[in-house]
Amino acid sequence: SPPNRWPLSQDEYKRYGRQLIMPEIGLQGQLRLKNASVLIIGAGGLGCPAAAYLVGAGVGTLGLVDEDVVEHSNLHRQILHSTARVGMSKVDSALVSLQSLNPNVNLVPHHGRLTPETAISTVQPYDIVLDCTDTPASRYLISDTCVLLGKPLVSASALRIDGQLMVLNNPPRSAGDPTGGPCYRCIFPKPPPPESVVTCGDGGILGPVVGTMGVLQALEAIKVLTRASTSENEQPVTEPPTLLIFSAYANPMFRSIRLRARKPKCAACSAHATVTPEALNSGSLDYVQFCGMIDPVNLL
Amino acid sequence: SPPNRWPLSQDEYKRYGRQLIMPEIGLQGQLRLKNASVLIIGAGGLGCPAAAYLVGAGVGTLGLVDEDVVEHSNLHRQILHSTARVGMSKVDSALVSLQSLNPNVNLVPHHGRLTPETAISTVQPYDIVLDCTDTPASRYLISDTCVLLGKPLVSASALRIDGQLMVLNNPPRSAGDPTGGPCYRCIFPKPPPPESVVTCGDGGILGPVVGTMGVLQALEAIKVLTRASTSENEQPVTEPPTLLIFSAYANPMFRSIRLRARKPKCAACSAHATVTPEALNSGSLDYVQFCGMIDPVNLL
Amino acid sequence: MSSSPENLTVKVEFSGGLELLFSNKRTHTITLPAHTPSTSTTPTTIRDLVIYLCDELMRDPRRDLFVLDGTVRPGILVLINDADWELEGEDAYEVKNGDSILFVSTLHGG
Amino acid sequence: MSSSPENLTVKVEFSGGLELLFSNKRTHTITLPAHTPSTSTTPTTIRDLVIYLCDELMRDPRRDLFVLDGTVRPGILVLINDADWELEGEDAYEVKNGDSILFVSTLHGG
Ligand SMILES: [Zn+2]
Ligand SMILES: [Zn+2]
Repeated sequence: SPPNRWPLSQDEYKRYGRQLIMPEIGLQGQLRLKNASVLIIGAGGLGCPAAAYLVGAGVGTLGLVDEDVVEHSNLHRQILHSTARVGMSKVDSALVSLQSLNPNVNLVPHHGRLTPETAISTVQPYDIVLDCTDTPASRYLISDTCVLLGKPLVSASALRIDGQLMVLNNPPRSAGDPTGGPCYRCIFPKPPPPESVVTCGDGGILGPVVGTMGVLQALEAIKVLTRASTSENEQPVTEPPTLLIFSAYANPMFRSIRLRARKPKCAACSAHATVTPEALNSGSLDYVQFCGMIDPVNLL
Repeated sequence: SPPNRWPLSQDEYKRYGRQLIMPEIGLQGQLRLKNASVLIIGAGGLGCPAAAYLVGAGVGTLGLVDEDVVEHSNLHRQILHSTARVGMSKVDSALVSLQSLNPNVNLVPHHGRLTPETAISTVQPYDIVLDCTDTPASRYLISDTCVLLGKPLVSASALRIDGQLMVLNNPPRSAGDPTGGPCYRCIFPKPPPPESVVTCGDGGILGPVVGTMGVLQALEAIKVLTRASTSENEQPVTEPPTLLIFSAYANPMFRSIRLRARKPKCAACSAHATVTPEALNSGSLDYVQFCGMIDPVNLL
Repeated sequence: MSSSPENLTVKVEFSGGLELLFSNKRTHTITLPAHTPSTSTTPTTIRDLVIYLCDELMRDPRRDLFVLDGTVRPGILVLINDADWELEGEDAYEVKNGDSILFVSTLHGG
Repeated sequence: MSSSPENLTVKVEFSGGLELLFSNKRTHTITLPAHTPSTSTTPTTIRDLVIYLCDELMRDPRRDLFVLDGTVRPGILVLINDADWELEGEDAYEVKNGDSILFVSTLHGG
């Protein structure tokens, strides 16, 4: 579309003024946010603060995926929900809060859980994905889908007093291109033994721990969406792949770890990839069995 | 009061179950939170997320101080407010959201700004203070008040893409006791020249940057309030004083810096302190003049 | 190599819940032989360190929450001096005196 | 002290907005004389480094946003190898080759 003389409305200049005036965002960055669509998978302890700050920042479209309903035990950390909305679907409850924070954002509810059969069609319309889920099976499914569709993925997790954050498939080059960023399978080729997997229900979770990781997911998404190309034809510069680990009672609380590049034999993002759109769509990839879970996959 | 067989209600066990089951909190920690009162000064970009996670965690009483009304330019980062509440006082607007998140918390509004004349009576009833303000004058006033009253202080700040966090006066021993934690004046004995002070209005602020610092303030407050004494008579173990610095585009994003102990000549917390309750109450300490500000002090 | 020291002292850290297997202590200072077996001239690798940790440091009987098939189980990242061990040769990396080795269990909660 | 190196190489970092005074670059590698004046045997201190930074590195004319009365202005914390400079002797600290010096401006926004 041709550049407008006033590409934002007066309300938008007022609302986003404090981030617009920073060189890291600027008018171009704000327009990139406005033209961007973000999919948040999981409307729980990570997804609530991530959604709040992305909607506040003015992304054009925000999609939200979750199958659960709000419970009392969510409310100490899932700050978009409320006591009166216990029993409502988490997606609908979150959308009430998000809509009242910023009515300019196009909010898209996705009720139900992401499955291999629905993953590609659900993720396809979005520019970037935030993994705010809580099982190994969903993490592999989301990463595979992002690799197949060429979407960057901001992945975070938290348990008890610890949190972790990675930006994966960044830049999101095609499978086999070693200059693309690593995917979840590059970092964790094999799933953990099921008996080693602890849920927030079993292990507990401190609210501000998962909250910090969720806010940082919003930050990383804003950084990816607003980064400037130095010229029209050039690729934007991306950070080297890093794992941020957070531990609330450690000193220092935060550490940054340099991660590997793409794995030459990765099942998802290498030239030898066995994860294909056909396999995913047909349901022949059974993530629950791959991860050896006995319980059904629950997105939190 | 004598220990109850069931010291929490069934609703509270459900609501706080995920944090109760962690050894770092436990039932004792949850009861400490329930018996605690927290004062948050500033209901802006830091105060909003800090209040949300402290109310979620179940502190007994939360007081909120602010003199401003909600503006459009606040909404990209001040996530307790809403578009419909533009024009309402920030304290009242925040209380609407906090009340709906957790009706068990006793919420106390303090309209208006903290002044030397009101500081002691306002802060007195609380166990811990969060400085979520945005001027040097308010930071010195709050720190002095916390030293005089023996309250630990969780101080954070943010501008553009940077954030900072310190836990001050921790442990909050009497002035002259070198085993107490340093105060704001120990770290910054002299205020910065006024022309070096940049506000969020002038410099801009990225929402998730100030959001991260606010959530971390809630975490530090929870850590201070729930820490266990190893025995009845022993002092709880406190962390050495640390400054956390955050920069959204740096690698690593977070760094922890060891800080000095109390300054032997500190004007507030040393044996030679000149900051007294009488001086504060009488208004003879002019923080605005001390900091050389021309504009009136605004809490954000 | 008579000039090499007999022992190595390394910092070993556990994160993401692994500390629960090691007396709930996050940071340990470990002194172990510079060669494995100690009478040989074969440098001690991360693989040897992991077995040493299982035998000497772990109090929890659930060894398979840390080691599987002779190496660190899937879902644990090993960081050598703050870098992913894949950048350093994985479990064949020869441990140096003063190294800092961090074991991080991946988390899944949200 | 003829055996001491002629020059020191140190990492200098700026944070909290100070980088705006130094070409908006956060991290600089600086090589400066080991003695000040360079013909003397007096070790170079942080005080000397600060003057060197003003003279050689700062492009912004607003020198008083960094230095006041011959030392770093109020509201700037100086960290020497990640520790508050007060723990190290403040501006009399003698700079060592390889040191990492961080200048952080205190922030007030919220
Ligand atoms: Zn891969
Ligand atoms: Zn002091």
